[in-house]
Amino acid sequence: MNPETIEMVPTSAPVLDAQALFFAALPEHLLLLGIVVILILDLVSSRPRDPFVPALITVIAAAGAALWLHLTGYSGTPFPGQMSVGPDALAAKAVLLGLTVPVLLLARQERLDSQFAMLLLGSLYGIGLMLSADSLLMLFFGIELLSLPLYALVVHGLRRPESAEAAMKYLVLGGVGTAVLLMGISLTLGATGGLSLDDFRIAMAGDDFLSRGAVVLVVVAFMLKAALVPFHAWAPDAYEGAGIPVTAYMATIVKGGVVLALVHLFNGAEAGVHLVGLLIALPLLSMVWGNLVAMRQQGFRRLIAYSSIAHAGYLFFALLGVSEGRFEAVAFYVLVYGLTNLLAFACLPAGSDWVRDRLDSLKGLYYRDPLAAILIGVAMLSLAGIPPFPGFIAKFLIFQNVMAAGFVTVAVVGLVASYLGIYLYLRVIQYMFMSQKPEHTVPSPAGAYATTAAVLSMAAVLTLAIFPNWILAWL
Amino acid sequence: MNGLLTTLVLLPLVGFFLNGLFGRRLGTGFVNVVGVGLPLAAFGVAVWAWTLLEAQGGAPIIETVFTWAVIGEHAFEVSFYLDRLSALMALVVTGVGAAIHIYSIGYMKDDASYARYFAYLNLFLFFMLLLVLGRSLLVLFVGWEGVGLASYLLIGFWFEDAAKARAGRKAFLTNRVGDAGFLLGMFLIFTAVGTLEMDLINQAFAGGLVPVGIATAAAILLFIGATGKSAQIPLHVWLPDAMAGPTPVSALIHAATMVTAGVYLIARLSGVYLEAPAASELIAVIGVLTAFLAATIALVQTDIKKVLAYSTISQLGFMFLALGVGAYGVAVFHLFTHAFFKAALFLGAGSVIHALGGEQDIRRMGGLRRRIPWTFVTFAVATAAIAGLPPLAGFFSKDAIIWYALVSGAGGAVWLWALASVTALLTAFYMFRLLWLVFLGRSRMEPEVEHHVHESPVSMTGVLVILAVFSVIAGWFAVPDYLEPLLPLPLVQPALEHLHLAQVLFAVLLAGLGLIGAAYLYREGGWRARQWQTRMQGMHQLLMRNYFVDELYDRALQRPWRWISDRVFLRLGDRILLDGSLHGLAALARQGAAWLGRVQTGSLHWYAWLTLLGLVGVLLWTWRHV
Amino acid sequence: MSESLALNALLFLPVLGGILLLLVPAQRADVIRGVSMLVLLVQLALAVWLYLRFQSGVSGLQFETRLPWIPGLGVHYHIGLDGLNLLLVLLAAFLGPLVVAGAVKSIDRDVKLFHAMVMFIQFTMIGTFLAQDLFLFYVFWEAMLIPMFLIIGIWGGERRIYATLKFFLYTAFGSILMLAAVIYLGYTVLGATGSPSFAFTDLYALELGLEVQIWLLLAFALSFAIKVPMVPLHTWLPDAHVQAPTAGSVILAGVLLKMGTYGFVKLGFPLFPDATLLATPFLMTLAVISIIYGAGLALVQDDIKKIIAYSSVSHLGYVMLGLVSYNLLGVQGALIQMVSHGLVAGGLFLMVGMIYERCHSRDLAAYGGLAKLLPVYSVFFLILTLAAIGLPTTSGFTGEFLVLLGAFTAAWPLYEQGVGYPLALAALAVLGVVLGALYMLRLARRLLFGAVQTPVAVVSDLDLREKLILTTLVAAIFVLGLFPNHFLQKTEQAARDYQEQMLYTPDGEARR
Amino acid sequence: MDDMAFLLAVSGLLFTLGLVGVIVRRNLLVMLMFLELMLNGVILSLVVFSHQLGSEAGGVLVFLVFVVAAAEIAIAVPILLLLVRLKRTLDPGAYAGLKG
Repeated sequence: MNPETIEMVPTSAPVLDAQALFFAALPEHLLLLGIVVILILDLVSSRPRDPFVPALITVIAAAGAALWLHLTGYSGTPFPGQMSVGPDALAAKAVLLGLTVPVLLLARQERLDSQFAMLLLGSLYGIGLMLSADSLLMLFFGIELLSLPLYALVVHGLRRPESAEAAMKYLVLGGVGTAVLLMGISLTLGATGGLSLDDFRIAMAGDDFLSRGAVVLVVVAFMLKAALVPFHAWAPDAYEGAGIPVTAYMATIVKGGVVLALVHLFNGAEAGVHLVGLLIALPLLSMVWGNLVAMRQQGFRRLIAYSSIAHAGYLFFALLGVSEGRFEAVAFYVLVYGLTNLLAFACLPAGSDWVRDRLDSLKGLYYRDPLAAILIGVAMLSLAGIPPFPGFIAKFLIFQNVMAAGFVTVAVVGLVASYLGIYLYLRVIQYMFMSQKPEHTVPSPAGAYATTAAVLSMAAVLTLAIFPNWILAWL
Repeated sequence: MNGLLTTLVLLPLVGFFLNGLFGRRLGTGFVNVVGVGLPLAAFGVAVWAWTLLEAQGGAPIIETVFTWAVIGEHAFEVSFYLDRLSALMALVVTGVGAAIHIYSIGYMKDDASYARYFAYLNLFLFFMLLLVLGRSLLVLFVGWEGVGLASYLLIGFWFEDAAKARAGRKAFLTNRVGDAGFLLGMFLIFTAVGTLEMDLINQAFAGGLVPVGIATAAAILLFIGATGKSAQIPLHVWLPDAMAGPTPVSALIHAATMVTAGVYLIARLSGVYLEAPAASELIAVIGVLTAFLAATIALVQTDIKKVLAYSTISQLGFMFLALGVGAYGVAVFHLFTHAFFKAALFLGAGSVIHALGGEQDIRRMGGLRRRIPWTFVTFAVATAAIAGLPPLAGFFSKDAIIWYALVSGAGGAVWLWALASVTALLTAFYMFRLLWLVFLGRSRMEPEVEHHVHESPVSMTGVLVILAVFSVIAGWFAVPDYLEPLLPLPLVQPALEHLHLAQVLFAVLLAGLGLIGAAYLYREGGWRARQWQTRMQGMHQLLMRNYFVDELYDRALQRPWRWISDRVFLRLGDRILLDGSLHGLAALARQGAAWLGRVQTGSLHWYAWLTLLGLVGVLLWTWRHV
Repeated sequence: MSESLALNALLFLPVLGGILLLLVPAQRADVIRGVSMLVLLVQLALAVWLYLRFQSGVSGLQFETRLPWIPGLGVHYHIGLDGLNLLLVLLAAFLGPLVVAGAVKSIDRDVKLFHAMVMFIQFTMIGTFLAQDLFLFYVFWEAMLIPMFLIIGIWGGERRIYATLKFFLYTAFGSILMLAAVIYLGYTVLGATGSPSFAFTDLYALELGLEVQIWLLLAFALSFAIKVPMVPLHTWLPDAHVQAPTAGSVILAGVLLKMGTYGFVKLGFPLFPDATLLATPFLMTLAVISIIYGAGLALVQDDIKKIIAYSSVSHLGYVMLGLVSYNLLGVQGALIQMVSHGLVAGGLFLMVGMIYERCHSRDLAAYGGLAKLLPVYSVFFLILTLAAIGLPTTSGFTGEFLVLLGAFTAAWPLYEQGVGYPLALAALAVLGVVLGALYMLRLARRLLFGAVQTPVAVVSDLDLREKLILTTLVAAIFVLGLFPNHFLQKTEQAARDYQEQMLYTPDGEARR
Repeated sequence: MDDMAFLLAVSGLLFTLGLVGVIVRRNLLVMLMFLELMLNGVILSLVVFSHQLGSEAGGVLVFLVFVVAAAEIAIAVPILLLLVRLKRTLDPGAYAGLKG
């Protein structure tokens, strides 16, 4: 049925609006449906069966639903005070769910059993909740729903003993994060007497002991989830410990979801002076830290981990000041950043998990598999923010926002910090193109699914490079 | 008739291209026809043009070829300008040039790169004509640089010998220094009067609208250019080395024509110099000093060509002296006569070297007058001419210069006259010394050299004869009066009017003294000369080594510049300061990365600590003042 | 209309070529070369045609194309020709085929990738010149690094990694600050006019405060000065040149460096005239220092490529000197000098490459007396040397003469007002002429003259291909030296407008 | 209201204690317990606030926290089992394979 009609319904009414409930949370419902289907398939069949197709259909359907709702300009409040859906939320969901498609393909390339699929869909459900949360309670619930499956995903499959270690570290620190978030929420309650996001924004405006503490604790919790220095410690280990698809998922969709959720949380509210200091200092610190340490990494996942720490810095920069175009900037950045990362992951040469991870295995890749080398090169340059690749436009948008918010010097410093990142990406290209062509050139093509993922991402990247306007106008 | 001057200029260029591109393949005959025929044709055209000029009573012929550039309101045109001065120059250049081309046929007969030689020679002729016929300073400068290039190529003609190549480079660079001055002078004049056409410049300056300061500055700057080209102090050092080139080249470029370009420039811009008395004075001083010092050096040289080279410098000094005292016509007159007898001398020397199979040291010559009579006679005539024995060419021109040095209303002075006279004496002396040591006395040649001595072919001796004849008669043309309307002679201080006859006699006397002195010192095997030499060893060394000017320049300019470039620019600047700081930053980044990387110890406890620290820090920051 | 189509075609031809190359199998080197050659020749033809169609004496853009690209940011795809970029586009298009022809022997591996990169860089360089929208300009400007990075890094000499990273990081640092300035400008336009825009025209119209101008000028100038390169930001150049393959050096010296000077004359100075006028003494000094410093360094090098690299530093100093004279003579001279240097330095690098292909040594000490061994080679080398020295009738003279004359005429009035240093600097620059002759003649002497000596026994003289390449170059050099007027007429109006922009405010009163 | 303040202080104390415990203890299980302790601190504060404000939102959240805590443990324990199976120790210091 046509959601336009639903908009007529006064959403402020305390009565539970079934239609709104159906439409507003349609993507989440679809995800849930997918989980159930896979579960049932798993139950009915004796032998483990491949959940790839249902999972893929689910994700595409969910993304499609979000996109459709967004295009129809839908907005509704199925659960007043707890949950409401606006265009931004839908767009964000569409972006993140869309990014999941290559992840699934990657996972299929590795090994994709039903647990994996269900955990993935579950954490996606959490993201969905975060983005449409209207109260801290719901937000907290979403974050947990996002994180808990992740702990399991990191250890899932247990390719190396390190996986368990990684999961353990992630779990403990994540737990600390949860606690901090809760403390922040409870202080918000204490400061403002409510748990709705508006209350939180009031607290942001507030200047007393409690509200300051509340706001800062919540923000710190988000920083921890998005791996900002000095709350980043878990990220490199967790990323390295997890399997490549999981790493890709964490580096792109989870990070993006967290940041988008924070944008959703701040939405329009001015960060108080005490917060601005942090929002300047810690992102800058992350950029420098991440970019520098990434230079000396020998493992690809660790390199991506540190680079993602730096990128988290850029993303958090967008929270400075209030300006329209902030959401567009962040969403665009998340999309581009995610695509390029996935592109890189998808093109990694086949082989054992451990071999794939080592940068040395990229040496002379161009001479073994030119296409893969070129695609990875594109990804790297885009991550470095070199035009004509979309990473540049994303970076441009972010820093334009920072300047528009009046933080000119900060923007300049940030750009210089981002300069530090160029070398580490060039290093990868240098490995692939400029190191000695190995004698025995064993052509090691990545598998069909990975290639599909690569081609999909590449197509998207090129589109974003040539017609960034399509996305920007849509967001 | 239109296009005449253009043809005149382009003829040698055609020769250059034909010889340069096809000469090697098409052989000697072709090279001779093109390489010699075209200069002769050019000479013919020059004569024709001259007759046309005279037919219209000396009114300048202007011929515009094309517009090089138009920028804003300034148009830089390539156009030729023929008046009596440039006509005279063109005649000398093409005439002497053609003669020397003919001479070269014999001289270069068995050289491997015969065609290349004639190509270069034609190229030189082209640029030289560009220089003398150009109407604007720009065209003149093009020729100016071009002849420099040609001389660079010809000095280094036998480039396998690194020393010769180096000599060419030295000539080019020394000239470049002068050219820098030339350029600045040109710019200054351009800013002052807004044009580069020399006739207009002269008019503008003659109008007296230009402040004296600018006139003086411009005059001096251009003169710097002239010192480079005409080997005057302090830029004279390249000419002696330039003798590394083939002898006909020395005759054409480094005696008769190119080196006189400076003289021509200043005569051409006399309008400017008339407005700049201070500059003129400077020129006179430099000129007379150059003349004197070069002459002293020439006294002791033992290389036949070096002697002639220094005498050239000295004679050019005379010309500049004349220019300095405002007697432009006289300077050109000396230029004119000098072209003939100096060419004759060089070619004679060439003939001697040719006869002796490459021997150039006059200490191993002597007694050649019977063996190569034609060369001897012509050489003797030319010597007499340069020494200033009447009624030969040198007598008239040089005497006029010395006279004006004394009496000119525009800066004539007794000391100039005195020094000039002494120089004249020295000139006579060293020239006769040369004559004596080469042709007279007893032979000092190695036997097998002596055995092969032979007179040069007619193509060479013929040219010698022609030039000798002109060395005799050239003085009989009253060039100064011919140029009077163009280059007015300075008015004579009336008080000294009556001394003219005395001065003439005195000059002849000096020439005679030189002759006798040389004869006295060098007859009977020249033991007296050797005695003197041993008596004044230090002096002799000083002169032999050209007052150590080369060493001075090397120590004062070249080495310091190399040192600065190497130590300061390269080692300190590029390597230590710039790249050093760059690498420092890179190392810093690497080090920082290492430190930060060490934070990631892998210990969960430490991670928790980090988180705690972060949390505490953040909270403290937030609550720093509630 | 058709012209503007042609202009777009000119810009995008290399992209088409690249796509064509993808279709060719990698081992068919000859086909790949043929295709690239063909594409670039067509491009050259288009460039020449547009040059001829270009109307002199008309201010502003010609053959303009303006389409919205990212309306949200006010970014347009906006290209066009004007007097400032006309000659440079022509130069780039002219050198393209020569690069491909010159690489026939020297590039023997990964031919396909190499030619794709040549196409790429051709696209980005010409795009940089044509762009009339700051965002677009920046995109091209920065994208150019990628192909150059690969060209040096893959086909370069033994220390190529160091060189190419140095090149990339050095240049990228400048660009980062420029990016900051770009963002700031776009956001200022938004503040001023209410709608975001990066069009040069809108940016010129901005009335920026002096302090802002200074900061922005610093950002732009840093990036441009690195590219030029001006002392003391030049140290990437020798390494890049020495390590790059011949083709790379040719592109680098021929066109790439001009992007810096072009950036100054098109953007850096006119956008921030007041700040520039304030900085003029500084810029002049730097320019003259570059002239002398480069000449000095070139004198003490023994690596032939290094000598030419440093000579570039020196020659581009003249360009900068001409640009900051704000004087028709000087600016016109600078424009000519850019092209001239492109031809001369490009040619010299080609010739070094040719001798390197034969003897595999760039060490001056290993050579001598080539004039005996390779007469044809030596003739061409000597001509290029003389052009580099700036001997009359060569393009080098046209450029240097006009630049120096311009600098002098601009400095003289100041001198009469009692400000002496510009005149002194101009005079110093004239002395640079001597120093230039010093090192170039040293190079010629050591290489061509003296006793015959080469690293290898038998050396063959130039073949037909090489002769053709060099003949075209030398012909161009002499055309520019003897008949510059045609070119000058095309650029005159642009030079005038530049002068206007610099010396007068939009409403016509004199600055400073 | 001072007992309110007191209770809040206690909750803060519990929270900090938990965090410090997580840091200092060298046994993963104990660390997890301290993690729970932190949550308890939060819960206490929540209770206090909701009582103070008479709002039930806090109460709801409290129960949510219980659930989440349980879930965390539910995931944590298997991971610990894996670790023990690998190295037969619960000292997190032993698990520092990932670093740099």
